Amino acid sequence: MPLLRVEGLGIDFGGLRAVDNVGFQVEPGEIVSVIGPNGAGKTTLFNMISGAYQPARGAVSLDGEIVTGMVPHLLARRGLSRTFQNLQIFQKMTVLENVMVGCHLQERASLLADLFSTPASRKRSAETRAAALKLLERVGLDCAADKEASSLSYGALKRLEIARALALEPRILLLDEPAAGCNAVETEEIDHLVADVAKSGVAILLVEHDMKLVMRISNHIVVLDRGEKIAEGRPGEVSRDPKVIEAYLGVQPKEAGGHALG
Amino acid sequence: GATVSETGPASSLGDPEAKTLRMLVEEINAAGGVLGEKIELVAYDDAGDPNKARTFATRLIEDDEVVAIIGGSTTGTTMSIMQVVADAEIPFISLAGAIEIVDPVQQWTFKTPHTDRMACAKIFENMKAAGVTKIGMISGSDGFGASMHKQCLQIIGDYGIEVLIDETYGPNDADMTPQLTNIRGKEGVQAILNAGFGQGPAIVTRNYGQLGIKTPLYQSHGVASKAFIELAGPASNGVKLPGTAILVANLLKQDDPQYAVVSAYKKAYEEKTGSPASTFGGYAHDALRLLVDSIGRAGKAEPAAIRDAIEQTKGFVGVTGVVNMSATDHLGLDLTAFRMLEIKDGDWALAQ
Amino acid sequence: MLSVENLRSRYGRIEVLHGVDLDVRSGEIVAVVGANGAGKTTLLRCISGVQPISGGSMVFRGEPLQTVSAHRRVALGLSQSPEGRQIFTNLTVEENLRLGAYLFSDARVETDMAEAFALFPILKEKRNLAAGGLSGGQQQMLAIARALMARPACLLLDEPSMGLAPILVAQILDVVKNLKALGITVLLVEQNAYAALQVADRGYVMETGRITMSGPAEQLIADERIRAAYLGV
Amino acid sequence: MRLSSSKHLTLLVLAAIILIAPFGFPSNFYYRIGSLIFVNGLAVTGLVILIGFAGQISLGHAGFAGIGAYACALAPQYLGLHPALAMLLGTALSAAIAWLIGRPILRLQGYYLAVATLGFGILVSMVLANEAPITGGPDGHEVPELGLRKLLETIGLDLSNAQFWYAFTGLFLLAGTWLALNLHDSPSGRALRALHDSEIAARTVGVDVTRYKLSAFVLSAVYASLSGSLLALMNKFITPDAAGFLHSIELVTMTVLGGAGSVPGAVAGAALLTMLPQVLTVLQDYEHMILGLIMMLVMIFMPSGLVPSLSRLLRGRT
Amino acid sequence: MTELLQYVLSGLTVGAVYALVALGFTIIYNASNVVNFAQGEFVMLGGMITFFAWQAGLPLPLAAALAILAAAAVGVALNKLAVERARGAPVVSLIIITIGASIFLRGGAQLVFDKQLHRFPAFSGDEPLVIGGATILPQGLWVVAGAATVFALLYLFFTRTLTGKAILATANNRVAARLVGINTDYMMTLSFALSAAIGALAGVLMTPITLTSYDLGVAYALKGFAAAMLGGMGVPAGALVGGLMLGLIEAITAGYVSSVYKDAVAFIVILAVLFAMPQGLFGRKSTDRV
Ligand SMILES: Nc1ncnc2c1ncn2[C@@H]1O[C@H](COP(=O)(O)OP(=O)(O)OP(=O)(O)O)[C@@H](O)[C@H]1O
Ligand SMILES: Nc1ncnc2c1ncn2[C@@H]1O[C@H](COP(=O)(O)OP(=O)(O)OP(=O)(O)O)[C@@H](O)[C@H]1O
Ligand SMILES: [Mg+2]
Ligand SMILES: [Mg+2]
Repeated sequence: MPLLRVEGLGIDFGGLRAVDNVGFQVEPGEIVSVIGPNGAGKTTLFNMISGAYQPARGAVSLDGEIVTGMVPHLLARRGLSRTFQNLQIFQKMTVLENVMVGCHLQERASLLADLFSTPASRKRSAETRAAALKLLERVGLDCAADKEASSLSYGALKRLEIARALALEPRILLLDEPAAGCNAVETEEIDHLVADVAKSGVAILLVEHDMKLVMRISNHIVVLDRGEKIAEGRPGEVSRDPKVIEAYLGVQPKEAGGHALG
Repeated sequence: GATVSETGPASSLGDPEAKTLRMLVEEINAAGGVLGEKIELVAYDDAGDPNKARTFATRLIEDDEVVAIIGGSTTGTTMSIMQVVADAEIPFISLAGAIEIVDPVQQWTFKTPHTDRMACAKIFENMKAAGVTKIGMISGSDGFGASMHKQCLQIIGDYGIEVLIDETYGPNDADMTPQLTNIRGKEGVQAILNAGFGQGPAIVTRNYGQLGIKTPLYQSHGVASKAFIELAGPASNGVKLPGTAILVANLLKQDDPQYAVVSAYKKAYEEKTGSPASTFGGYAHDALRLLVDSIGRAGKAEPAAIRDAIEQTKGFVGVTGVVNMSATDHLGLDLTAFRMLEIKDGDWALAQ
Repeated sequence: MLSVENLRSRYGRIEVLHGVDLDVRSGEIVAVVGANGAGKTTLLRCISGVQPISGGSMVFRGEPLQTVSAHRRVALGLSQSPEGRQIFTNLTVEENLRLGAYLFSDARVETDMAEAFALFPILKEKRNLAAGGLSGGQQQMLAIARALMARPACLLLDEPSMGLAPILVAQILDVVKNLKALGITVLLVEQNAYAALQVADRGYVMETGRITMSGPAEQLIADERIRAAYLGV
Repeated sequence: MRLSSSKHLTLLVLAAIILIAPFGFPSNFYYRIGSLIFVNGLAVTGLVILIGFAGQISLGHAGFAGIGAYACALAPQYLGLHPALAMLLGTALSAAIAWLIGRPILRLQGYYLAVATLGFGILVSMVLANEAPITGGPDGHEVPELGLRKLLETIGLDLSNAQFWYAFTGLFLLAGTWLALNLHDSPSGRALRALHDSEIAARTVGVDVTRYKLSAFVLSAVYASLSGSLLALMNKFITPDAAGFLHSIELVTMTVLGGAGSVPGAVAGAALLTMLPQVLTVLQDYEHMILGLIMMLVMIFMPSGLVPSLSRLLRGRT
Repeated sequence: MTELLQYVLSGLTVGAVYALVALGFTIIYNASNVVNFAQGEFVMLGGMITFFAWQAGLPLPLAAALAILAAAAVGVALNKLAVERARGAPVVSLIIITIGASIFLRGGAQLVFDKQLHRFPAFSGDEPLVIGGATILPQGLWVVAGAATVFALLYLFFTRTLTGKAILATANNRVAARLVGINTDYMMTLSFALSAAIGALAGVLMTPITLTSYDLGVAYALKGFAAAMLGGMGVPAGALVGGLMLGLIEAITAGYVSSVYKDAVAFIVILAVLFAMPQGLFGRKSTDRV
């Protein structure tokens, strides 16, 4: 059974069909990329899957359970985690705390226990702290752990979001342009990180304009244009698809520069 | 010591009170003080907040070591000061209207303003004489209005008068025509009574004129200065209210017992501050004069002695009325202190 | 045209620019590359005046910039497309562009806007919609178009290619080249270092608040250290 | 570890101040000021949780203080409850009301939330003022003696009334501060602070935003209610002003002046705004102008509030 | 029927007063997202300065103009001396600054002027106009006309002028506004001047009806704030409709239900509206995406 199945999903804004009749599925440990021109509906698709938007049509199911339009925190309990294209950082908290909040589901307890700082509550806090530090190390931010998050550079914030999303110990991870704002070398680090995570059995849904990265790590690619799925398949097939080249990659992808050449 | 509401919602009470106290203290000291010593006034502004009033009362007693306290412009502030003076055994003369302040009598608390109940009685007497048996009432929802409203309703039955319609307005409302329209539309209302102070009564009176209501309008003693007539405009002609001598100082006969006191105070206050003297300032005047008088009679400035002297006050002539205290009466005023006034041609006149 | 000397800047007590020297000559395209957190964005913010400096000097077209407030630097001909796009999300796309030309109210505003729409047709389609509803890439286009509306003599671009589809990345770089043809100077900060250096005349490499290398673009592309650290080849 | 030691340090300093200050008190009046600071500080600590941690503004918390206060005034009279029980009843009532109205109200954001809570506060004070036959109306209502002081006397602890209330309210404040500090660095506290910065991100990491907001609202209502009860019992008299709009504003002002997100800031803000009017009485007519001026100056020079700004300054030095 | 008409006329008069105060909030809010709690003090200054200038012998129109100018100057001073200096402070801190300013101005007014109630003559006399048996004061019409005019001007300002847009841009993203060449300090100063002037105008128009005194600011700021939120903060149409609605609800409740709880009913309606429309009647939802 696929971990994530999306069927006939659609939503409108005003008169605009931002996403229409999109369907695909993701298996555990698989990396599926969603690509498409700007405004194709990739982020909107993510927002629907993760419960930020209520889809107008279609269904999302997670591990066989229908979760269409379910509120995000319940999806989180079912193992769905994401990052944001428009960064959503807890600005006034420290970098470490940002990641610790990501561990919320493991560490949460009753309010009373927290108010009275019971030993159990303290122990959990200590555990999440250790776990969060490890994650920061993994994205290379361990030295910034006690800084206020608002003092990080853009690229660092992107990595912080990934660390926070991983803290959830997700079964499926939605990454929206994780490599934006990173140079080629940094992108490669993210590349390894994502591949690593996938290897541990986490399903990954990735939106990214860096074709080099996408082609290298995706098992499967879904191409959107104007809200509709125009192609789907293995990286090799998709990159040769004339529709995809015309709508997205440009006539001569190799010369187009861009992230493709990183 | 004094704590009055110079600012805040009750500032139209507290401000003249504070000014009066300051002026009189100067006057008294210029005349040599009491018992050969100058009196010292420590005055705080509690902004009408009972919690602050209590703090200031504590401060007056503990820090400033006063021998007596005047103040509590509102019933709420007075009530919270009463607790403190009772514990500290300091005489306290309140400037607020409620009857609860002196009924039941509290050992250390006195007051100079007549109770609202007396104002009500005065009004109802007048109504009864005019053959009014059914009235419409409109009251401010602030402390003054609510307290007077309550006390009027307690005694209204004694006069065979009935309230057919009972409306209220907020202290800062800009328009009372809906309430007055309702009163106007109520069958059988023979007179309207407005319990309130501040801007409310002026607006009620204007709206009353605007709606062309013909039933007579009674205001309360909360409308206590000349300014009211100006603010309310021509509609105030014919309005009746129970007032103190101060409002009609120029109409008092030379042989009126209060003539001398009232005109002296009025003249001094108006010269000093440039604003017209009001009933509320009169309360403070009486409180301070009474206190000074009592200290003189007590022969020493000790709280207990002063208290006893205040309690024994007889025939003290104040701006508000003639005061006769006793162990069972810590107010000492009777209905003669009120005069029924009517506004005629933009000025006060004694009502028939 | 623009010269920056020994520029220092701090956030609170932490200094992040430790004396940066940089020159941009008239009509040039200059690229600045560097790792995350090197201070590229801070540098651009200092130049456009929204970030206070704690030392050093900046001269633009012969005029010292330090004492000129941010909004007046726009009048002098400096215009920035900032990191994170910073569009007016509650205003419409058209209003965003109009405000880009805030200092002008002549007929050219209309033609400039038409040019912007020609450059990014999607913006024309969405001209009456709130800019906050645009997709990430569309917002990036808007930020660039808005910066162009100010008729800059020197354009500061902070990661213009971020979030853009490959076709558009190519297009943006073309635009940059066209600007050069029009005589507009461009200071370009890009993570996509390879592409940036390809269009640039000269380049600077920034590391933790310092310029560590500079030179003609081709020379930098060829440099082994740079290839390893930033181009990933 | 570092954080928790700073937590204990804060508590220790606060306890030390409460303990040592009386040695400098020339009269009972200072004990009263002290206890007023503690009572206000307690309510403000609640608001630090709500406004500072969770970022939800309330302009109606005096309403809960009013409920707590009038519970102590009315429950003994009508239900024959002991004042201490009445205090608990008031707390429970406030919590219940906060829970009920919090659900719909907390869906609102920013100023819309502010106006909704403002409406709640005004409703409460209006009921208290207008239902005169029960509440005594604007003239207020008496509150019975708590009686704990007498009890302490029998075991040989003889305190003056003012001293007793100083100690009693001081204990409450310490307890309130301890809880709030605990909360700050606990999972729940992090969740609250997270939803303050980004609700959507908090949701996606699994924070049940609605529930946490509601918890913070109820918790702060409990703090406010206790503070109201203490004030009523201390003054033995209460008027609807305690629930009034101005009192709500005053509480929020204390919160922000002290430093919205800072627990010790709550005490600092309460102390500043409670003491200032007392200090400024020497200026007589200029009192209000100076008070306003000081508020503006604090915010201009310490935009994030007394405690955060000062501690940043101190850290900058060392 | 006359009764209803009377309630409506009364409600419109009071509502227009609220609307004028609410409109005053709009500009500063639109420039900075700050609700200026000193707005009521501008209203107070408008009435008080007019009264004292008039009493000193100035003709009423001149006195009113002076009051509006003086209030605008106070607004500018408030921005220059306080708000601008607290640059970068969080919005709550700015709000506390405005609360401090409100206390300061009230304290100042009680010193400079006095603590009495005041009133100056209505512009077109006090003879009530009779409409179908119900009456309205001519001054009521002045207030309604004032509210309508200010609304129209503000509407045009924010939709048609570049300066209006620049003010919106300043609140929306201060850094970006500076990057496109907007002098954000000037925009703030302008918005304080305009807001204060509108507030003072409200004071001038309403004083013949409501009277004025040094401490009336808080009460009107509160009602104006509630009205603005009901309509949607920052939207001129919202301020107008919110104010009128609030006035009408109060009048009709006082007329038909109970005058005791008319304010309560008003707030309950506000709550009900907000639950259905969390941004008020005309409020815009913020369009930020994730
Ligand atoms: N909240 C919204 N309101 C209005 N329009 C919206 C909203 N959200 C998305 N849209 C529109 O839906 C379309 C799809 O947007 P989306 O953000 O999903 O694109 P995307 O594929 O992520 O693009 P990009 O690569 O630029 O990030 C866009 O045209 C956008 O303007
Ligand atoms: N608001 C801030 N407060 C404190 N420090 C900051 C702030 N913004 C940035 N910094 C710090 O300044 C340094 C430079 O940041 P800057 O944003 O200029 O880097 P950058 O080169 O643009 O990086 P990126 O490629 O990630 O955008 C970083 O160490 C960052 O942590
Ligand atoms: Mg996107
Ligand atoms: Mg950057």
